Amino acid sequence: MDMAEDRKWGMVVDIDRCTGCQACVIACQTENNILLSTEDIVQQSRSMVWMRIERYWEGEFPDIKARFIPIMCQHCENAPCEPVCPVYATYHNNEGLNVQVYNRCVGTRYCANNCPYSARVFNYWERNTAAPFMDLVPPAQRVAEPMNEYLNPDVTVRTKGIMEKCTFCVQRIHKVSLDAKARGEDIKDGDVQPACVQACPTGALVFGDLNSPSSKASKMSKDERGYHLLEDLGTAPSVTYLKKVDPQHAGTPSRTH
Amino acid sequence: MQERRILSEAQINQGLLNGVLGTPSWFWKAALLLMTVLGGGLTAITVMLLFGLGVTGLGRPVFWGFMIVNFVFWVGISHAGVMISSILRLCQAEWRRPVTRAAEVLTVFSLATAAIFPLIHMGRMWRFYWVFPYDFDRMVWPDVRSPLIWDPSAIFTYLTGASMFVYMALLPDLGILRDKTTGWRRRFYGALSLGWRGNPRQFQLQFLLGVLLSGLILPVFVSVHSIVSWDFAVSLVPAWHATVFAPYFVIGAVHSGVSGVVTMMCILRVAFKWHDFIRPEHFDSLGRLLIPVATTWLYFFMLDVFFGIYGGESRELSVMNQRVFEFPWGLMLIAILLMGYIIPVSAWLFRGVRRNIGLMFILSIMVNISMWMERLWLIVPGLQNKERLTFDWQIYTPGVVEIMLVVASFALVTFGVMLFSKFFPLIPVWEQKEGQVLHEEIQIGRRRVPAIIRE
Amino acid sequence: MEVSRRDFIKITGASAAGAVLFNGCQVPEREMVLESPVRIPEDTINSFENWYASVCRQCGAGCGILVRVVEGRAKKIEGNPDHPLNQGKLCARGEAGLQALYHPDRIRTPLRRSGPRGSGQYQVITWDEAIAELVSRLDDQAKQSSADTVVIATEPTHGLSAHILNTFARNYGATLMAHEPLEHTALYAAFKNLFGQERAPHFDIQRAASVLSFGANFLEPWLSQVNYSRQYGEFRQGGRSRGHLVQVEPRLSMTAANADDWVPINPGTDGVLAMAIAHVLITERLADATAVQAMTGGAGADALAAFRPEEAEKITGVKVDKIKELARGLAAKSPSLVIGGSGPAGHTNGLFNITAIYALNFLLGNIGKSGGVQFNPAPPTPELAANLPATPMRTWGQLASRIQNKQPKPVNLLLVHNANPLYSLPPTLGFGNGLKNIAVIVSFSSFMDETTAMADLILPDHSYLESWGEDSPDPGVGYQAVGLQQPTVEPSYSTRSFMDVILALAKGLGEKTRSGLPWDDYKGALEDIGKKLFALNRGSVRAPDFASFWHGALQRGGWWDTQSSPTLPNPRPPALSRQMSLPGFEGSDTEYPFYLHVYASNSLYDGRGAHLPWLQMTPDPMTTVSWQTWVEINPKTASQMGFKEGDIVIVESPAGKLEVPVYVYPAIPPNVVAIPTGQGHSSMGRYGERRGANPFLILSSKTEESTGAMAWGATRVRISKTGKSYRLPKLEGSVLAVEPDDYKVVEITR
Amino acid sequence: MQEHHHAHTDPRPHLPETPQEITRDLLGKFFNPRGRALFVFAGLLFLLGIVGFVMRVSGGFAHRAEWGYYAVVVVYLLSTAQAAPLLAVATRLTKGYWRKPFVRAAELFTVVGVVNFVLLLPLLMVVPPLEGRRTFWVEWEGAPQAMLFLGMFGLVVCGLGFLYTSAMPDIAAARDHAPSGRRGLLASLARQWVGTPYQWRVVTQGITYFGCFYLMMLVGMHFLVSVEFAISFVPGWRDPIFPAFHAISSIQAGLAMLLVAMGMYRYFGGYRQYFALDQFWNPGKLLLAFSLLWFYFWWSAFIIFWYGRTPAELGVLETTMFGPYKTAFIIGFLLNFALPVFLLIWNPVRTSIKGPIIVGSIILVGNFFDRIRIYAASFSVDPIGLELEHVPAARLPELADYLLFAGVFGFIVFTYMLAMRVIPPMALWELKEYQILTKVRTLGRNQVIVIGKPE
Repeated sequence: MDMAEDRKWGMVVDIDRCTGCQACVIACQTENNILLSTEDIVQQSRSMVWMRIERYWEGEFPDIKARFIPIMCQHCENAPCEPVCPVYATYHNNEGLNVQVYNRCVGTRYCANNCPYSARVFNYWERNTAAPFMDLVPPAQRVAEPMNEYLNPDVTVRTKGIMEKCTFCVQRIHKVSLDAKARGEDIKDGDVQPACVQACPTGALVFGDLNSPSSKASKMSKDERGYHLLEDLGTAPSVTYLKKVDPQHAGTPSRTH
Repeated sequence: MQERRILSEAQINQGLLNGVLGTPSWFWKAALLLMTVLGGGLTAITVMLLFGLGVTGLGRPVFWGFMIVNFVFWVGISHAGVMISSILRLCQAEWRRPVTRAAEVLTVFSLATAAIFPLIHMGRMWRFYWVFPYDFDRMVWPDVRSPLIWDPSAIFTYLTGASMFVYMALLPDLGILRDKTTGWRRRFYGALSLGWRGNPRQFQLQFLLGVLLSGLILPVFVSVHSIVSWDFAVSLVPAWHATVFAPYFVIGAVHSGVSGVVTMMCILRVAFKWHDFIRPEHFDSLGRLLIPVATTWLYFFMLDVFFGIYGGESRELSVMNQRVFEFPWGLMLIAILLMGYIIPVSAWLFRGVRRNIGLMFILSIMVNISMWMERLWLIVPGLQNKERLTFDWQIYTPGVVEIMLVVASFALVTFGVMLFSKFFPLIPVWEQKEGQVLHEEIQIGRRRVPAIIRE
Repeated sequence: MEVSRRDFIKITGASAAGAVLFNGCQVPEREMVLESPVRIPEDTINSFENWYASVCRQCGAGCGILVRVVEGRAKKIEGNPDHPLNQGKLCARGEAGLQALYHPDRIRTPLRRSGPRGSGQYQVITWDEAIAELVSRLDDQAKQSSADTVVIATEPTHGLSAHILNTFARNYGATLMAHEPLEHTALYAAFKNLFGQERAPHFDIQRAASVLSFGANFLEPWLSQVNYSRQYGEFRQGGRSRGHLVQVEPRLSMTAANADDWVPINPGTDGVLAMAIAHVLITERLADATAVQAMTGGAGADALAAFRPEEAEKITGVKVDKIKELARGLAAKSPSLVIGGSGPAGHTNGLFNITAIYALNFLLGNIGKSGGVQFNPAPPTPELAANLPATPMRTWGQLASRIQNKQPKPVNLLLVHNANPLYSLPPTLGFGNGLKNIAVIVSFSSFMDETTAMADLILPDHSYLESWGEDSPDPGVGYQAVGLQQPTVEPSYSTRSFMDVILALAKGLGEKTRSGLPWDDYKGALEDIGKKLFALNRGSVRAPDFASFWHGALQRGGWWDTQSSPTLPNPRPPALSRQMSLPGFEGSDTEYPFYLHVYASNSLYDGRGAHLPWLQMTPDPMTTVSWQTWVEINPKTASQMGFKEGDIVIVESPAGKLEVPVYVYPAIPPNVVAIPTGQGHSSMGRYGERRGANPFLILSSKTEESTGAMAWGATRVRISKTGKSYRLPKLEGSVLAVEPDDYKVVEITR
Repeated sequence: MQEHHHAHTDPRPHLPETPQEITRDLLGKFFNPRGRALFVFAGLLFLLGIVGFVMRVSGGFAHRAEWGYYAVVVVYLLSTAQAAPLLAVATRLTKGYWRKPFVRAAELFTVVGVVNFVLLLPLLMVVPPLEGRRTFWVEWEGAPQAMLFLGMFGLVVCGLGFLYTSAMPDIAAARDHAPSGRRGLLASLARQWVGTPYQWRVVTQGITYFGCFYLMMLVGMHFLVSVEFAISFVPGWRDPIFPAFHAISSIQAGLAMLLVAMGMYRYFGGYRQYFALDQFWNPGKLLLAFSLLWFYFWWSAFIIFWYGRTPAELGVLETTMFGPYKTAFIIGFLLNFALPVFLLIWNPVRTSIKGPIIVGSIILVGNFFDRIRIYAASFSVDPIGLELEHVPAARLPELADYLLFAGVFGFIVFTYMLAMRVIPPMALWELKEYQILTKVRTLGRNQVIVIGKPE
């Protein structure tokens, strides 16, 4: 990408809009060929989710609240996961993305340890049902033919032993920018929409180029409700969260500012 | 040195080479047992290869577990050899002589074993060589910023150094063996001994080499475990991100390593009936050496704990809280302190204990159990309560595969040392003789005071 | 336009280039060296894709979808930005539609039972045989003038398909019934009474200043989830002042979790609360005077004497101050909107509840207002206006008994499509036991659900991504809109669309049956409707000739006319009932201490999604549990009874018992336990069957008094230990997720 | 056997032939010491120091930043003079035969502690209240002051006890040979020492215990000082290894201090024959080791902060290393690590007499700058909150500070020389023992020195 150097993709998550409906989670699943989190995988706390909605309780019955927050890879400017990878399987590309290179990954899982957001998921299990001894795995725990028909041809199917994480749907970004280039235009704001953003019914997710002042994302990221997750670690995330609004809430002061 | 019996060279040869020239009755039984355990380990690895690491107890966010703990533990043990051989050699500690070889061999095998674990622990272990600067079809070099690149370089340097150490110290004995054996073994030892004749020049060269290697290997010795510790310390994981880790790990390594040597000496003394060579006085000195080592370890341990709670940052506190008050970590902490310091050190204060082989055996085992737990206690809780996203906190329980591998690792080291003992003497014959030659006593009034020759 | 060499490689010969790079036979440009491994899979190959507009059938809402098709395979379902209902958005269930299409356990050919019933032994037959057999059987019944022994059971439907079904049934003389477990009968009855409309009104949430919801889980699967969620987003941060949402409900549902205020209430007493609010509104002169006049017959507050807040507090458990606060809040924040949902409706006094709730809108003057309750015009053509509402459970009960004791007439032939009564009707009705008395059961399902497993003849339907269809959404969007469903991929198997089969049957059964159904296939029927729309010559798609109109309509996913100003009803305020009606429950509160609160699973809904692994793995928003059924118990109760998470307990009602693992749920009253629907299939494909438990099995057969709708809130249960335990598959970690005080994950402001 | 033998034929001190001669010679030197000019000069500087001290105190305790350099002085005394005795302790515990001539020289430094104790007191008034800042003592107000006070007090007491016990026999000897004028004081100090076996056992035991306690107290004191005066002043500084680094660098400086002192003894004190190569190149080796350790401990902290890259940690690096006090840090780094190591790795330097002395003096300067970059910086942080708001600007010392700097020399040298005039500056009995325990034997063709090592 020629004009890519001055581009920095980022997302804004309006927690006040998010209802926790999980549409983004499944949209992500369908777009990115993520291994199905079968029952035992979930039980082993290895859910294959690039995007998860965390639910936090506050108070006690009857004065109890539940808070939802969608958490995906924050594509940190100063990403703790990057320097620790011995094989450059994850690095920062020139569009501000923290990209994961599957075929470089050897699965040391160091990046995942060092990710404060636990945004990275690891392929603990063999997913190829044709692999030897896989018939020992009960059918309900396998993705059987012809379900491979819906796999997205633009996204690698990861094998066992590989780390993966949210890519901001890099394949969509590049498709759009190639098309734009073919048309000889620049990418318009809103042209690129990761699956989660596209699906989100309440419009809680906004994606765009943070470097272009006109883009909706960059405008919203300057909102006074904006804050970054675990800001004090200095990871400089590309994802901005907009605080939940709660008239009843005293608004506990937080350490980030 | 009251227990020393002056032995003839023949007696020394005969006594020290009994394991090599003849085979003790227990040898094959032990070998068989160990090999079955190793078989178990191999099966475990195969299963991991086939189904993926899912067969372990790891998950999200606890991505590292028993295997890494075990890796750290064995790297720790491997610090015994250099500690004993090189440092004591430089300090001209007389009592080191019978201990050196065994310690060095232990170093080599434990380090080799340790090196296996990060490899099989990788998601795609068949790609392990990608961490080496080899880029052919990938067209990308390893990232030198990653501690996982520092690791292999440090470990393999150390492994090379330690092996050279063993070999260098082995030369004179190889000469003896060559002269004492026939047939293929003679040719074998002959080739290895590099034409050793034992003339003064050779001895002096060999001595110089020893001093030189000792000096050169010391930085490696320190760096290895420091780098291992940085695997953890440079990350942002709470309770890992502590500056004290490097020296803390190193001294802990020496603590467990030297204790490991003690255990081994006890076994050798009994197994090979080496009562004349491995004598209470040696355990005495090892015990005395262990007291300051253990104390320094405790000092760093305390520093780590203090600064864990210092400042009351929730991310650190939650981990420390879990480590102290939650099952099983709380009990583990007590066990670590009791078995790692309080019981053994207070026991070692008494000369009687230090010279009691049975007690020393038990104590040294105790220390290493606690050191293994200490590594677990250090590594896992930080991952379990990573950061303040309490939603993601998870408990780690090891899988059968992991436990099998840990057991197998112990078998592997023992087996390696056994195999070594079948081909080479575990106590350097020449050092024994040298020690006997250099042994001196001085008459002061009515007392005879043991003395050393100022080299 | 200028395309550099590299782009050329990327766009066309990318895979080849990638291979070359990967083998490293050449040293490529720097960027490629560093990025090639990233770019090869994701970025350099961009598949050539087609997008087809269609309609989602994962639930009744009828959202518009776009299907991404690459090389004849559907790859992704997204919302259709053009469609007025969901405007490009979609829910989890809609996204998961792909798996319904490519499910390994789809029924791939017509089948005839070869073994005993329920044995699952079938033989493959051709479509001609299948149709012929069915026609002959129907013909026999007709000849024996016992056409009324034929029952056709489908899901509730409307529009053209409803028209065809109605006509067919009428012509042939068969009984036509629609089944939906969580039926909206009472709700629609209330709409009819209050607004004089068959169709659901349009709730203009996005423009409302305050919303008071009585158990209406409009952010979850209820009526039109995506539409309501989209409006909710605007309602919160749409630029105008932030709307205020209050949720009245026994359990903190996902909707309640998003409310600014959650008011726990005793199950089934919502109506009383609504009346109490009305009482406050009237006494404090906050209500529309004329409405008050009309609704109380001039009596004013005295008419509602029975519902004084003090009285209401005793019954509902909601404090007097709270009641007043709610009333004043509504009055203060106008336009306001009061909606009631399945919770209050699913009780023996459901109609009373719902009526009382929606009546508040009259008092608050929300009717027809922007930001209030708006009405939907009738669809543009009579065919599209046709409607086949859910048959109340009471009627199903009657059918069951008729089947069982063949009185007044037996049922000889049962045709089932997209309905699974065997799964979702309470066993106490005896429907299941009766099946043996039915000579032939024909299923059109594409999956082996419980009912299909008992079928003698299976004529598998297309997946909705393979077939034609149409939907004018109900609830609608306030103006006329028709969504068009078209095949996006070639049918994978030898299946046939249900409507085509019906038309084929009609054809085979002769002129009488065929009258009014002139078409050979559903596509033809659809095009006729298209012609009528074309003739209107208004709305979103206009064209010189029909062909281009039709293509335009299909391309945009339908036809709608925002300007359509058909006559909307202007309902007169109803008279408020003066005496209260309280819910009845099965099981005494001494014997069965807990209310059982059954709610619709966010992903599996009423169980129709259980066969899709993606929906199975979707974490429940509140508990984050997936692949399982659980019973939610208040922490205090749990600790008193010695339950902890994962303990498997027996939940027993007068009707039956279930074994379910416990989830300790901090936001549910101590005397209520909640179980989600959806699981517990005995047969639903490899991913759906034999997991979790089916709460319908322990529901009493109590019905809503006046409408006969299923009262799924009217059951009480008791709970006992089994001693067994099980690790709940959940996304949530090992501790109850509560944020540390000195560092909030979800930061909150006023 | 080792290569430097032909360089120096006999590295040992040339002691007088008989014990009696040793006594006579040394006591002679004791009763009429040299260096009166230095003594007076040091006294003057001492007074200057007092003036600076008074100025500081009269300046009030309100502004913590002003006390930065004062703290530097206190900590510097703690790190150099008060650490010097450690070598006496360590070598005693490890039975280093080359210790004999300088143990007393080392022990005498304990008296400087008395001065430092007084200097510490005003500093206690500067410690800010606990609330609103990171600290160990959760809400135990006044704890830091109390602990520091007790710590320093205990340290000084242990030190004096250590000195007194080990000097007891010599004081007695001096008493017996003293001219009438000086007998009184010595007699009162020596009590009824006649050298019965029991008294000897008391002395040897006392030396061990006081020694060990002194060691522990010193390490503890370094912990307290580094935490209370540095770490807890800089928000976000969570650095477990810092106290250890502090102790290590202090031991290094103490060693340097001792080497310089020995140099004075040899060249100006008239003890030339007692301080031979042995007494310089053995400490030289240690100095090399500790210079390396200095870097190791500094680096272990640095890499963690630098790799972690969290704002808090970068703030700490900025404050104490690469910010306003850059120069001080660089000088300290060069003089404490780079230069010493570079010099000492050369055998000609290390195995010489002047070499270690020069390196020692370099390190004494370096340590001073190192303390500046730590304490001047941490004291100038204001306000002390939970997060570092801005990196404080550099402060230059004021007149009072310069007077104190001058005073440092006086504090050390004056008090030391004062003590030399009361207590024999050479350990007579140790030297005699040494004389008895060394023999020359012939082994094979060459002469070797044999040293007895009583158990």
